Amino acid sequence: MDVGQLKTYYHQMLAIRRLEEALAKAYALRKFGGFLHLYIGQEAVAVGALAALKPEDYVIATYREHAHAYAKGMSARQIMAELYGKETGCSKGLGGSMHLFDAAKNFLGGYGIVGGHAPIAAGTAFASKYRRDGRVTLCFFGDGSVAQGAFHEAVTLATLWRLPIVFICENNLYSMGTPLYRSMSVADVSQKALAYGMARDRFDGHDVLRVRDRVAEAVRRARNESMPTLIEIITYRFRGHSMSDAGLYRTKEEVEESKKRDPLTTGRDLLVKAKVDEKEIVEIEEKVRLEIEDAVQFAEDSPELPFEKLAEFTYKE
Amino acid sequence: MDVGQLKTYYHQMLAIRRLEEALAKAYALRKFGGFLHLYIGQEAVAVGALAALKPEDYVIATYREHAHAYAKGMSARQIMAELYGKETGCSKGLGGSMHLFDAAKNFLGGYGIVGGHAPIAAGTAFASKYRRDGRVTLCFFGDGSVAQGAFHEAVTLATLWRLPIVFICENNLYSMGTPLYRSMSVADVSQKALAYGMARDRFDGHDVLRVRDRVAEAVRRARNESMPTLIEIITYRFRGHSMSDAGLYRTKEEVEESKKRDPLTTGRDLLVKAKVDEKEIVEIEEKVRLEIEDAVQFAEDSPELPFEKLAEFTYKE
Amino acid sequence: MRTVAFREALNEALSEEMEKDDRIFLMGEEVGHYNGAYKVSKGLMDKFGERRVVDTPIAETGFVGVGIGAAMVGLRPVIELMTWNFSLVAADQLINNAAKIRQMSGGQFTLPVVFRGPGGSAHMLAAQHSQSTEAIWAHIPGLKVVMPANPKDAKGLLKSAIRDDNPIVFIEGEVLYADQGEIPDGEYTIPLGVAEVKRPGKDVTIIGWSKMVKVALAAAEALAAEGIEAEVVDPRTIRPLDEDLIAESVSKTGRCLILEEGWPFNGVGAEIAYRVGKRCFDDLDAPVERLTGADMPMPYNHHLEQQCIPDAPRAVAAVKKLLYLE
Amino acid sequence: MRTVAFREALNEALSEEMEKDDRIFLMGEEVGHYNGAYKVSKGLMDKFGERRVVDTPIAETGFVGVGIGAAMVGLRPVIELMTWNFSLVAADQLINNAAKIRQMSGGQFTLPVVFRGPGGSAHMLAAQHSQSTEAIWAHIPGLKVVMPANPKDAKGLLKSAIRDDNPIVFIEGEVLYADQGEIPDGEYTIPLGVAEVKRPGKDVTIIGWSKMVKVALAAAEALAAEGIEAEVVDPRTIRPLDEDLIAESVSKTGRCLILEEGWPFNGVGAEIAYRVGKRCFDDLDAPVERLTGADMPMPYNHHLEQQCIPDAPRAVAAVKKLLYLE
Ligand SMILES: Cc1ncc(C[n+]2csc(CCOP(=O)(O)OP(=O)(O)O)c2C)c(N)n1
Ligand SMILES: Cc1ncc(C[n+]2csc(CCOP(=O)(O)OP(=O)(O)O)c2C)c(N)n1
Ligand SMILES: [Mg+2]
Ligand SMILES: [Mg+2]
Repeated sequence: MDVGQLKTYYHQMLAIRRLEEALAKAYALRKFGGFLHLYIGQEAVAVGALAALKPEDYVIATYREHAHAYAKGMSARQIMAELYGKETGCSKGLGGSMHLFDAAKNFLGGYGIVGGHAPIAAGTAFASKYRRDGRVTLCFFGDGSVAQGAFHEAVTLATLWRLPIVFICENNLYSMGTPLYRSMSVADVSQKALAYGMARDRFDGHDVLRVRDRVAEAVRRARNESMPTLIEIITYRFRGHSMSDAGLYRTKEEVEESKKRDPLTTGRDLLVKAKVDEKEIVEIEEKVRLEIEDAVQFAEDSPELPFEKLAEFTYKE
Repeated sequence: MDVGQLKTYYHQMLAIRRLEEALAKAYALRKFGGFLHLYIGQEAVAVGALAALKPEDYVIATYREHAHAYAKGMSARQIMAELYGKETGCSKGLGGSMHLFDAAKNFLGGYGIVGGHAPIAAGTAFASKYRRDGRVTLCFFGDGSVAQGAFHEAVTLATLWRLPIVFICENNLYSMGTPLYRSMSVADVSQKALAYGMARDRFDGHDVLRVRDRVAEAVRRARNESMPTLIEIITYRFRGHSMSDAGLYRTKEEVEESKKRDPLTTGRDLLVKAKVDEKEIVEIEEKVRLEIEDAVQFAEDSPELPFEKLAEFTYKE
Repeated sequence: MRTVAFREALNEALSEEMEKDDRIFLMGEEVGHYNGAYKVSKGLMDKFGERRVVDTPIAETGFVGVGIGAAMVGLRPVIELMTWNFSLVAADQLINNAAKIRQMSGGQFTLPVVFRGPGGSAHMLAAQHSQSTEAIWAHIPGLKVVMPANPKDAKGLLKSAIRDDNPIVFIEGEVLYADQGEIPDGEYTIPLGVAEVKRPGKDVTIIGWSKMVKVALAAAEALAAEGIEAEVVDPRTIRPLDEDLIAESVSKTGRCLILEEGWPFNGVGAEIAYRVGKRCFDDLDAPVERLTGADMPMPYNHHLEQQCIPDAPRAVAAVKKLLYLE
Repeated sequence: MRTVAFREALNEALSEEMEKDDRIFLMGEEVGHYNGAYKVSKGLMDKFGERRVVDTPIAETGFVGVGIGAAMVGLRPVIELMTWNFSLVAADQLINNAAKIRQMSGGQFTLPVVFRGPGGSAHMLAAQHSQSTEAIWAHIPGLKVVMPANPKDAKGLLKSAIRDDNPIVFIEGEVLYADQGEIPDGEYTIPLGVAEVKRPGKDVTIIGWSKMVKVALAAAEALAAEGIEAEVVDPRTIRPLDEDLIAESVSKTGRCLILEEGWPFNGVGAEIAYRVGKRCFDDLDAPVERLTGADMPMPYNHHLEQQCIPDAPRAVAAVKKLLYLE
């Protein structure tokens, strides 16, 4: 058990939490508008899964992708500035909350059309196989996305061509206000894999280590055998679907109950169990506080892209 | 064993065979153009499956739908005239080979976009459940169509809402020039049902009685329990994908081998086994000959829709 | 007369028509238990139950097709697209099935189905969530395209759309939902294909639909202050297009500005400009002008976004250019 | 100069570019073992193998998306759509992903990908298999739309498209594949966005692309016999559009007829007519005329079908109307 790693995971999960809390605050203060889909409660999934990757591996996600972007190595500054719509943001303020991208970190983006990014993921995995570059593609999506034809077609190609990819369904039990039983005829999302003869896994995602280790198996299968896997990770979002969602479709009890399994608590307990003394843990928490404060300041102080420069982003000359 | 039924099935299968042979001849004589996808070799599937239905049940199919149209009660005249592009055709000569429709017979059409009709089938089944009219929808499609997102979405809704529908995949081993193993990661199409927890069946389709009885089970399930079923029927097309397909992707041996299990031979043998004497069988064959001859003459003699009348078909006033 | 919000007017239209005809049902994502992502269907599930207000999974190709199939066999579906941005995954169903089945079947099947939902940009929703799709749907023969600009039109046009026997694309300006407006107390409908002069004038014709009507009226207001009388014409229905009323207005004013939120290339404004140019060739004192959305994906940044959407100041400037006042 | 068929010219372009650059691969239904539904990829699998010539299942959304993803990480995919009619099931991938990713990512990702295949009507293929989709794709900023009319343009434009760093919609007239034409012997390319005068003239400008160029030339031939000299302009690239050359021609002739196989409402011709009307306002002696496909789904019947597609006789009549000779 590598204590350094445990610290990293805790740092990442906490930074993601604080980053999103800062985003929610900035949103309330009208620093920016649009949709804001918080990941709060699901942190162990993105952090654990990406801990199983190499830097050159590809990650692609949905509009709920702040965590995946950060866990892939993007800075809080880049992310914060992007949501502020600033030129210093990862996407120069053109993409916003739902469209974080970082070519250097191999983060291939957040996408707003449910299921629409799955075929792209099959494409990056295809490219890896084509080039024999040994990279793996991780594609994240929600439980509601599985109903989309694009998901089916992406999996059809990935399994037929044995692409080095891992499809990770973050099952947070709801798609917007719709509980899983109203969007799917089966309760087990991983069962979808049976239609394609694809390897599958399914587990609870509040423990970052379990997520890392189980995803690592699929990543190995992808990297060494070039075989895809469908993983369903059960999780929960503490907040509404987006800032505009009152969340009336869930009882207060249900939400409170879920908070008892907060991935941050679990992550902190891991440090305690590993005999990391309180002082060190508090240091991490202080570092995170400063990191996010700095990110907010950076975003506040950054300039916006002038309109004159906008046109050149539509086509490459 | 009802001999009358056996005669009907043989009559239908033979009429479909002769009808399509006449179509092929007319096509060669340039009586009409476009795509012509022959069903020759698969007749027992359409005839057997539709024998399990009531007249008020709905049937919807692909561009390879001449047989289903005839088996649903449409006349050889209507079909022949439609392919000739005549106003007396079922679709007034506006639809052609790929778009046969007959509202009176509840034949909801042939469609040209692979998989595109599956959601429509879910819609008619939805309507039956909505109205509690006790009707069942049969949706036919090919092995290649299963890769389409539209198929996945239609099945997702049909299973979630428990619609009275039977999805029938006519697995003729090829989608155009592509053998199943190059379009799907699994060899068993019915396995797709596992993803949705849907009832499934899978069998060889050259025996019209087996097709009827096995499909009847699914139809009962749909009508009585309002539960959908996915049925894979293994079959084979003796001709190319369409008239323009040389069929070089199949060996002569493979095609010849398949002809040993010609549904017509099987159908005729059933009559012999049922002690129907040769004379009677020949009578049926003579009736069919005249029926198709008459249909050709009818198509030849029929008028075309005048251009002036065309506009009114785009919108309903 | 009563004052109601745009979304309430739509809700009334749905509720009134559903009460009258059991063949009508509403289907879409979050339309029922959630009462609608934009609350247009608020209270309808309580009123009509799960049979007639149907929540769906995120499967637009699937449930748009369900609407088509149900309409073929005699029901009158109203299919809600959470937003028209998501209609693109169902484009094949709308173009190859909804628009063509009547003709392909030789007129045997008619499709009385309404596809409705919010369209256009809102506020910092970025490229994938800020699209105007009317130019695409209006290109397709077999579809009708309706785009109301105020509560009165919204209710009257939606009722007509639901009663129409053709597949209809009904696009509601996402930023109009909260707009208040007066509507008649009793039962009323507004026919499809009939434009309306939203403000009379004699110097120039400004054509706009959906939220662009507000931009046109604001521009007309500003121009009036400078003694320029702009006539604002709202087609209300993009297809069929009320070409006569448009031509009549332009023949009178001799000048025409078309406002369009969507992209310029092959936009609805291009079609209107072509028809005006042909019908009013001898009456035009200046070439038809168009002010459209910027020819690029919508940027997220607020200031950039606003500069990509036609507004009153730029409409005023365009009019002055038309009048050679600049 | 050599004489080759349109499909052979395309095949040469693919083969030559693939030889030069391993990042290029061809993917689509039946492109490999079957040698292409229309034989454009004939022999390419033998030559380049299964790695670079990839047969796909019938999953357009899937493999169009694969082309997008592969392009994002540095490959240069050529994705064949068996026909553009089937592109509609992948419309979301083309519009929301291919066209927008570069801008949404702040320019970090460029997409050098070509989507190609046959378009337009052929012969009695009916409503779902006879569509011209260029008006839809050209509406989308972020996409380029190329439509060659002869073997020489086909090869030169496809090579340029493959070398271009943007997502490209390359539409090949289905009925042009067998057309023979001369092409240069050596290596050559034709730049995107540059129109060509296919026949010089002074009395009227006839604009057409893809197979409509043949109709325009036939009409021009017939008109010449009556002493009317028509100039035929082929944009070759719909987007970006070579507006200058078009305006130059119309300013000279004062009259303009636009031929378009597709539907009229919001067609490419509407956009061109609007621009011509604006650029050449003072030079136009008559309103811009358009001759388009009938505004309805394509009927199956041969005679009805032919009357729905612009032809030389009707183009001639339209020109005479423009010249007030009728
Ligand atoms: C094709 C499409 N349809 C509808 C939407 C609207 N929408 C955005 S997120 C969402 C719910 C998605 O739920 P899920 O896939 O479970 O992901 P989660 O939000 O729970 O992370 C919906 C319906 C969309 N973005 N794209
Ligand atoms: C969406 C779409 N893509 C491609 C095509 C072209 N196409 C027509 S039939 C066909 C093969 C279909 O094979 P299958 O589903 O097995 O049916 P079969 O022809 O064998 O009866 C293809 C690729 C199409 N019509 N629609
Ligand atoms: Mg979810
Ligand atoms: Mg097949």
